[in-house]
Amino acid sequence: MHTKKQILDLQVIKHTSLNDHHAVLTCTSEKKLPTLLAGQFAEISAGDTAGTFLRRPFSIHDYNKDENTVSFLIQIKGNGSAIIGSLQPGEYMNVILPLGNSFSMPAQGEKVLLTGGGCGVAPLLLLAKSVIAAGASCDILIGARDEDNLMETEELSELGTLFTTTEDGSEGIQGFVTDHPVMQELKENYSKVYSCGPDPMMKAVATIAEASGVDCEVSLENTMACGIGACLCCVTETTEGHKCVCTDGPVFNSKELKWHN
Amino acid sequence: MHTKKQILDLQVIKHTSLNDHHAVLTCTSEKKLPTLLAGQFAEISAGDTAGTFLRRPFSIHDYNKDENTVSFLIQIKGNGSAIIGSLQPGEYMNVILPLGNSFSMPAQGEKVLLTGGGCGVAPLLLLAKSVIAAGASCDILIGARDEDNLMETEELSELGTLFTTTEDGSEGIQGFVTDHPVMQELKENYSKVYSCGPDPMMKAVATIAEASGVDCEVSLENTMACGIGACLCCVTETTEGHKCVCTDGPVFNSKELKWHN
Amino acid sequence: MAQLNVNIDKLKLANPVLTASGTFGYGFEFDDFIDVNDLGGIVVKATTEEHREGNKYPRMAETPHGMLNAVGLQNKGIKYFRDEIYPKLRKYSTNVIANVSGSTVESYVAVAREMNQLDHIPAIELNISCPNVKEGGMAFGTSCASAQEVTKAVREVYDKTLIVKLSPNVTNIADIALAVEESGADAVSLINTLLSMAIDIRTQRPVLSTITGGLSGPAVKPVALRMVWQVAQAVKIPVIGMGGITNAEDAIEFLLAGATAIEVGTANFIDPQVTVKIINGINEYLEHTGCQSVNEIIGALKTK
Amino acid sequence: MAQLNVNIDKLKLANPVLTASGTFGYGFEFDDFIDVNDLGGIVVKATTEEHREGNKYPRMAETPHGMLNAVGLQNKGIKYFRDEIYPKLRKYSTNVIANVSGSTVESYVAVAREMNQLDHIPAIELNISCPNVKEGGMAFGTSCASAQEVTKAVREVYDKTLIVKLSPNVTNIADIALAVEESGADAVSLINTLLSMAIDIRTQRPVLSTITGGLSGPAVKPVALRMVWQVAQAVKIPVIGMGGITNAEDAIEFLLAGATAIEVGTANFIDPQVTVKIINGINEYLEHTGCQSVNEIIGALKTK
Ligand SMILES: Cc1cc2nc3c(=O)[nH]c(=O)nc-3n(C[C@H](O)[C@H](O)[C@H](O)COP(=O)(O)OP(=O)(O)OC[C@H]3O[C@@H](n4cnc5c(N)ncnc54)[C@H](O)[C@@H]3O)c2cc1C
Ligand SMILES: Cc1cc2nc3c(=O)[nH]c(=O)nc-3n(C[C@H](O)[C@H](O)[C@H](O)COP(=O)(O)OP(=O)(O)OC[C@H]3O[C@@H](n4cnc5c(N)ncnc54)[C@H](O)[C@@H]3O)c2cc1C
Ligand SMILES: Cc1cc2nc3c(=O)[nH]c(=O)nc-3n(C[C@H](O)[C@H](O)[C@H](O)COP(=O)(O)O)c2cc1C
Ligand SMILES: Cc1cc2nc3c(=O)[nH]c(=O)nc-3n(C[C@H](O)[C@H](O)[C@H](O)COP(=O)(O)O)c2cc1C
Ligand code: FES
Ligand code: FES
Repeated sequence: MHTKKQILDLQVIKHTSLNDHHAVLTCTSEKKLPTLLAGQFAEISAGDTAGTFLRRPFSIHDYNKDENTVSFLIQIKGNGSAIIGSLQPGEYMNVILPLGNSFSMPAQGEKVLLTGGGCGVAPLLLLAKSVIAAGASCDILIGARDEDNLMETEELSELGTLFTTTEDGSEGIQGFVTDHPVMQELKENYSKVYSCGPDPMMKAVATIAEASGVDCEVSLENTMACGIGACLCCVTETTEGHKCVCTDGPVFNSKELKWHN
Repeated sequence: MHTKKQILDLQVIKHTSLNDHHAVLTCTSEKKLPTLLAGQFAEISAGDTAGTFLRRPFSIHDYNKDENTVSFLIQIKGNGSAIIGSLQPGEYMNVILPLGNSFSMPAQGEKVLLTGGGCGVAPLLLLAKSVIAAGASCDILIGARDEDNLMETEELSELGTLFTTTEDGSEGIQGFVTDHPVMQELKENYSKVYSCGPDPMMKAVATIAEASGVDCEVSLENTMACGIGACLCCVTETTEGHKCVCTDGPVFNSKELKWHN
Repeated sequence: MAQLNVNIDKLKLANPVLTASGTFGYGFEFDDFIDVNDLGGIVVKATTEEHREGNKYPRMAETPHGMLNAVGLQNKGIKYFRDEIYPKLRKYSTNVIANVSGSTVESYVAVAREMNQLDHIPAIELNISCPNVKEGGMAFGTSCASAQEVTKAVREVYDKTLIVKLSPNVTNIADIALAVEESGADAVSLINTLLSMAIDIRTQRPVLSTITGGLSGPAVKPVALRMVWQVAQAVKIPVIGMGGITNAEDAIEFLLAGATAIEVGTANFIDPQVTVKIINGINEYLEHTGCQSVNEIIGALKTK
Repeated sequence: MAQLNVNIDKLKLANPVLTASGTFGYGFEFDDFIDVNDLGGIVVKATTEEHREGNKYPRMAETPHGMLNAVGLQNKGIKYFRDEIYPKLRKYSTNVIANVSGSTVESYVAVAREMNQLDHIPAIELNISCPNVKEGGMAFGTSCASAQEVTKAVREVYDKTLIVKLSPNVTNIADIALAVEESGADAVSLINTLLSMAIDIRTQRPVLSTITGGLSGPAVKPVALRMVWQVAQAVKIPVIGMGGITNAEDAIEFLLAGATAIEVGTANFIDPQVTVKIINGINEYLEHTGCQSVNEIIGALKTK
């Protein structure tokens, strides 16, 4: 089923600052939002200012059909994310959505593990909600540099058991997500692992999952010019050659990928 | 006497909308403003947005030494002036000032005529004040398309007798400033004429002034990249060859100029 | 409504707005946003003789009002195009133009010969100007002799409208344009991307996997416009202009400079509906200036 | 504080930051904003044999992140420079480099010969790349033969550091660089402006009085960086890089690509203090990356 992509002016209705370089923007639209799936993303315009004339891709963080709202978790990295991430209630952003494929849903009754690193938690909120809506359940494992960068913990802990790791040990287990005990018994507890975060983290998670014989879906990032499959700038190496992260992804089964080093 | 040019962040303290495409911005500075003379200008940054990475030149509209304020009359033409002209109280603009030469002052007791067309009234307010401060007096003749585009009439009428023309006759004499009766008796009434406005208007005023044997000073515009004499982009043809409007001008004695057609 | 139709050789365009190869996929990618048939035509992504994986990633970098790309002609080759893509392209009633690329004269000829058989492809754009392939590509477009050689060879096997796409990375683009005109080109299109580079100072590495790439977008517009004007002065065949066109004003600049039609590239990424807005904007300009037809402004630049 | 000093032939620069000719006047214009002696050196505006009025106005147009200029080497000629300007330039303790322009080999030689006599001018930059003069200028920089001819002729009369400034409007800039290296140049600087154009669609006229002009500013940076990298790979003499440098990051990109020093042009118009900020930014980068000297990053780009 193809959902028609739309260009919309979204109005920010809530700006929640998570820490000094992350914010969640909740937005609404005059027009009805198209159905948005976990793992999909939007191409957001930062306006035509210095060095940001191309759009920037951001995952769908949350989507509420009844309230007609969508939210994004924005990490402030450069100019573009700074402009988008500082939009205030009442202000508008121009977006194209929905873009990309989505995470595949577990069967009813299955239990899955969601793993996220840093702002890789962005797509996990809607993913957890969707897993539950599909009649499955999940545990959630997120890691970050420190306590301050563990984000959306309250929201996530309502959707499944939340495990955390921090590199400095300020919260949860000290180390990377792969150092967490739940990663040692994947096969025993989960039918599938989902992962979103920095490449090395996803790679490490996928390696363990593959070794344990558990399916692993990862959500990739790449530099994108169009987000709609027109420019071929966002390819990743797969077992079937170059594929576009924006249309063939951003979600891939880890076995499809030839991870770069 | 050379006043050192400064780069300053000015804070807008008042935004007065004159009509739908003109505003006066009154600004102050934490640092003491340098002395600003009538006819001088500032190079104002519009930020690094689409098509406005170079600064824009605007005349000093008013300057109050005691209150440490400077104001600009901004006509909204393109992107740059739209950005600058919509700055609100509390917002900042980065400026370089003072730039350019200035109008020469009449001797004590003399009476002069100030003529302005459209947003060419911009430098006339401070000029009228300076003329009075120099112990001379002035009449002021301004013209515009229509009543709505006759600007700063109240302020100006406090500084001298104000005459007006409009092309559509909605206020004052119908026609151009040169159609006004005061232009017929220049020699009789004035020791000097000053003019700022569109080229054709300044040219017409200067032609009458020269024919009447009255000195005429005009304030030119030109496309400027630097405003400080470094790029040589802003030349005008004079009897002594190309001169820079930004440093040799913007004020020229009309006799120096070889007006272009 | 002013008359917007123009002719490029035998090719009849309902309006002068085309899309630039490599920036508009095969058109399908834009079906959600516009009716592709509203355009004068589309130039689809490059086709080469063989399947090409293209360059490694990263393939993209943003620069001040420009973007670098190093796609490297990724495509599945002419056979796949003919068998799998072409049938789907038949749904469009507007002109579908193929962009033909290669690394040897023979490979250009092989693709052109196949394209000649495809009824629904009324024209090809011969890409002798791609800076992102090691062998051939741009090299053909940087000397008169090689541009001539490949144009002549393709002309022999291709009967329909032959557009040759020129490289801006040359000392005198008008000379190359004259050379391909002489060799039988029915039109020229320009510019392809400017060979460029970006460096990530944190990693001290080039941003692109290929070190250098091609610059496109608003930044190149002034260079493109100059070249279109120079070429339009030099040749008698129609000129298709492109490079940084982002709105109707930009498009009109190219038409005034002598382009009979224009292609929109990078701007499609920012606004997938931009092409239709440009068509409307050109119409408004013509009505505003009292022109009956777009032909009245083509090459109408006043330089005296 | 890291060591910022670099050498260009016999020329010792306290840091690699110079100003680009035609964008910094004679330095005096910036005395209010910075201490000019803080810079590695300044390249003052072009000097020709005779007085030149330059082109008619308009001479400037803004484009997306770029500007077009058509100044046309306005200056009062070498005699005026020697008698009136040079004495004032003596107040600077930093390197004052003259930009030498002309329209015939003889006129370049005439200016270079005079410059050779001026103690306080330790180097000249031979401008064989100005796109804004009808005769000569850029033409010299667009073929190896003519670039070689003028460089050789000037080399014969000029004993101090001879920098040749290259035109980007060529197919292969490395070839031209090699040609001038062979002809005795001590260094090359690049890029001059890209030949470009802008049109006012309201008047249907070119914005510039000269129809075409030279593009500079951030828009050209990716092209400039690619050319500097290509030339640095090709020649043994030092390369001075420029084109769109606006901040320390940009400058560092050029140093990594192989430039021994850089020139800042258009950015001076936006921020007259930018050069000093760039020097500070380079120092911070070096300290941050643990380099003792700027020489450690020159040409340090990792491409493997
Ligand atoms: C499918 C997808 C989903 C994403 N979802 C989120 C999300 O939910 N939340 C979030 O905070 N970020 C997300 N990102 C990353 C986000 O797009 C980049 O952080 C953002 O584009 C940076 O823009 P900038 O202007 O702030 O930084 P820039 O100044 O452009 O660059 C800063 C740094 O970020 C890198 N970068 C720039 N663009 C991209 C890009 N498109 N992809 C990856 N790296 C880039 C640059 O190489 C540079 O090192 C996602 C990326 C993709 C591809
Ligand atoms: C010394 C001087 C003093 C000035 N004082 C005032 C003033 O007090 N109030 C005021 O409203 N305007 C003044 N101007 C004109 C003002 O600088 C321009 O209107 C402004 O730069 C336009 O910028 P923009 O981005 O809005 O328009 P753009 O989009 O850049 O251009 C819109 C139109 O304005 C023209 N233009 C652009 N830049 C200039 C320029 N530097 N000079 C002349 N025309 C230009 C363009 O050719 C174009 O036709 C002055 C100009 C000069 C040279
Ligand atoms: C991502 C990308 C891919 C491109 N691929 C091709 C191509 O396959 N064949 C071709 O002739 N030109 C290709 N080009 C060049 C464009 O068709 C066009 O000539 C150039 O981008 C200038 O136009 P623009 O500034 O409007 O984008 C590509 C450009 C981009 C940005
Ligand atoms: C207004 C202006 C005038 C210039 N005049 C000269 C000149 O006289 N001689 C010269 O060699 N280059 C001249 N240039 C080119 C610059 O020195 C420099 O090569 C070019 O602008 C690229 O650098 P930038 O992008 O940092 O400005 C001029 C550039 C500008 C913008
Ligand atoms: S970003 Fe253009 S194809 Fe993926
Ligand atoms: S604007 Fe640069 S010299 Fe006048």
